[in-house]
Amino acid sequence: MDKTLSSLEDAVASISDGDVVMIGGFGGSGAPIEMIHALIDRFEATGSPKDLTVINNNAGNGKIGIAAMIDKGMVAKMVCSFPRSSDPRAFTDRYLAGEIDLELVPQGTLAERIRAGGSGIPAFFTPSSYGTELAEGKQIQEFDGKPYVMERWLKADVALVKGHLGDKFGNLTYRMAARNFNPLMCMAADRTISQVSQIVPLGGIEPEAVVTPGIFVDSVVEVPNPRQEEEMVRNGEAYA
Amino acid sequence: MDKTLSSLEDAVASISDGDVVMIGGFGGSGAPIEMIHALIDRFEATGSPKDLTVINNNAGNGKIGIAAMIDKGMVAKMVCSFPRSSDPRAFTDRYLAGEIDLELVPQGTLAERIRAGGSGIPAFFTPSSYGTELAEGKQIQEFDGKPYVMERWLKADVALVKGHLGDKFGNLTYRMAARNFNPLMCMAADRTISQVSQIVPLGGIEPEAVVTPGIFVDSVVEVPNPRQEEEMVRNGEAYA
Amino acid sequence: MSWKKLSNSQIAWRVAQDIQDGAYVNLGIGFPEMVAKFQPAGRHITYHTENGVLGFGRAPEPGEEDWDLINAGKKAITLEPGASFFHHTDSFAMVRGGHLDLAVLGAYQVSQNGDLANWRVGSKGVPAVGGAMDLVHGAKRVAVMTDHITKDGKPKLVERCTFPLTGVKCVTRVYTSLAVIDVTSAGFVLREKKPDISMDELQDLTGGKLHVDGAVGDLDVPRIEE
Amino acid sequence: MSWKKLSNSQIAWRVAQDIQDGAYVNLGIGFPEMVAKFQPAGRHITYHTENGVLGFGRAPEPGEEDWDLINAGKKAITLEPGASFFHHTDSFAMVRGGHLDLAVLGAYQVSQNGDLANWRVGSKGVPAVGGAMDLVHGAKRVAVMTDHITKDGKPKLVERCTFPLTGVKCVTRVYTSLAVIDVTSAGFVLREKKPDISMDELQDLTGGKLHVDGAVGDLDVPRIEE
Repeated sequence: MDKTLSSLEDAVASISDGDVVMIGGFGGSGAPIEMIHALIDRFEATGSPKDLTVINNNAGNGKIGIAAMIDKGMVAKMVCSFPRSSDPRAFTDRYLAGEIDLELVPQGTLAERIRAGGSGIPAFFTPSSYGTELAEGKQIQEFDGKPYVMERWLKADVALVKGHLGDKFGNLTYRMAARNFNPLMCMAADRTISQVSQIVPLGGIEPEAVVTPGIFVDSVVEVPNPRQEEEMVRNGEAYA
Repeated sequence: MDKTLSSLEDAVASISDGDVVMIGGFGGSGAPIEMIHALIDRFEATGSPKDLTVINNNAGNGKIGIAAMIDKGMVAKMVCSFPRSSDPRAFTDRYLAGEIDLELVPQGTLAERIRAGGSGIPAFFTPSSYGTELAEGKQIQEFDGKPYVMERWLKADVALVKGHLGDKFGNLTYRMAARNFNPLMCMAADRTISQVSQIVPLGGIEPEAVVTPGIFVDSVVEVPNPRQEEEMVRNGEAYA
Repeated sequence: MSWKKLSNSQIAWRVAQDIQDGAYVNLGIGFPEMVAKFQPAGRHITYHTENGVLGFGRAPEPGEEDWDLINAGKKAITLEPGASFFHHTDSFAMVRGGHLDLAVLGAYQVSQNGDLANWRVGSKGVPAVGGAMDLVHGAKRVAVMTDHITKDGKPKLVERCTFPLTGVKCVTRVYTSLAVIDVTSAGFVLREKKPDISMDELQDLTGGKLHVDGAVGDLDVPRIEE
Repeated sequence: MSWKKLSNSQIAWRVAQDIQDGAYVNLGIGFPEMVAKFQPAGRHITYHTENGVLGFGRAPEPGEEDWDLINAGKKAITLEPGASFFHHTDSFAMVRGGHLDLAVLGAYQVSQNGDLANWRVGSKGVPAVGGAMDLVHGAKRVAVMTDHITKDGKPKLVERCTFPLTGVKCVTRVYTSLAVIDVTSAGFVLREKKPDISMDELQDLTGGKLHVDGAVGDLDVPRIEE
């Protein structure tokens, strides 16, 4: 069993028009920026994939990553908690023009819905958003005298995540706060593709130090010295 | 902030009659056997705590640990998935005599209910047990054409867990498969008390290697070279 | 009665042949655990145990046990390279969330609509369910391995289970001591049978109608030293 | 009008005085983050940020940032000894599960029954909620820090919120530029007010009835260089 791929091109080859794609990261931390750009390359070359639903905490920043996907017209809908950033122009322009859909989900609910999708839990109750406009139309139930909102699981066709170390079985670790949504998204997609800074031999990650067990990961591609989205945005870089 | 305690006696001092007590471990792996025996010592000396509801995957083995608690008459009710073991006499005798209650919960549902208790999720839906006697009386709901059973969170007054390394903030790691229910129970109790094989200085556990962050732990007591329940049962030991 | 049943080892051998390279598999406690012994050479199979280990291997030598390293049957195990540990909810997320390719379970009864009864035979004694009610949900294939009939000759494949259920419409394939049978929306569909038993004889030992849909293969299994 | 409002730093100072040694605290993005600067000496407080860090410290020096180590406001942070990382559901389990002692949030409006509006002011533009709707649930105390009135002099403490709600009956205490007010089942209860403002003046600037239950302390805050 060897889940390693030799190129970013291979990593993103199987994503189709209309797919639901989870993309890890919180802002730039843990964002698989090189895979996103490989996906943009494919779109530029072939016109696919398009009409994507992208699930991410945010909705892109500056002119790179998810923002560049939006600028290119690849994204039909964003599911996120905070579609704002230091430079939110890409999403804001399309949203205000009615050219992109938004499903706004409270951050903790977003995380829990993704975990539920990966865990075979079709629905759960949370206090979050009760009494607000984000609970409109949702099932409400009282437990122990307190009202809760029912939320459904969230699944995806593909998850693109960024790990730190990976092995050929797909075991992953993450670097510091770059963990965020990545381990959850690994669980909730039909296919999970991870870029990692280093592929290590089996046993190179201690069994107790594995954060995402390989069962949740389908493919691993090595991207040594990955870029930091935040630095790229601060440099004013664009992925044209 | 220093959550370390100097004795097992202190560790179990605050458990009261009638408390709901989660006890970590799966069989003997990860069972905080020294804390359990300290609790028995206290009961022998003072007559308390009694009428306990104990939540554990199993219901004791041989004449030590939870089995010894049952033999002493400290336990009014067990919540578990598998009240059998190589020597299940302690629970079996009391159960068949109608002297102890049993709430039988499928193992995955037990884990998820405990996690829900720790996560502010009062209820969730699972496919497990649908159509069986263990779903009787429970709310059923269909999602995407498939029926699911609603399960409630599970909380406790106290959790007794066994870690491997701990620090004075309560950060914990676990040794191999001794992890099992321990990290979940840490989340779901009003007070979590952990025995660990070694208390290390702050930073002695890498921030990325922390399995249970200290926010979930109230007290830590060092028990160097803890016993393995399985070996004690095989030796025929009794905690009289 | 000219036919001879497969031994448990032989049933386990047959199950093992169907497990593909790269599969993630949970083998139920007891009889199903034997499947691992017959893993065909050249296939890498990752075994999951619900107490929180992925990628475990053979039992350690006697005296070499580490009792922090056990499987769901509380037997000592060893690790293969690339193994991982995780807590119980992550473990059951693997089960319920559809991440396992296969779960193999024992059975008291399997009904023709895929219901499984394998956790208790009546209302007496101490009930114990463990992970069985979770394992029947989520794995891409839920296989049962069982003797075709009970010790007193009654069918274990039935129209409707009479023992308490473990799960409803969950079993996808049954490997018995006489046959390999898929459970489909049409009921039991015979895929393979021992060459020494006739269709009529097999039907007589089966509580539900055995459908045939395409060729019925020979259930040929090598002799295995017990 | 003889009274003078506290500066944001001064409100943050006042909030910090109420945080006990050993507390686990989440400070909302923006203005609430200032509270950490005024942590009284001798108290150990552990700060949580919802993107998955417990035990972070001050911002790094410019040029020393590691952008894998950020807070929920996407600012670079540093770690204190004993810190830990975890994923988003574990992080929100800490929030929703009642493990935080205190969450401190900003507000557009707080109603006398504890409703909070702090995520958007109308239906225009791009809505963004982040973790606000989670943070208002679960923490043992949910405190709001805010100017007492809007820039054009309208009350921010109101009978009923007119802006979209973040949460219902969730705020337990409000620290304003003029007063410290508990939100109880009886409504707003005044605990402290600036000595230079009269009860009548304060009530005029408050949208709901200010109840008094016991002594009203002086809201005395040292001068702070901005």
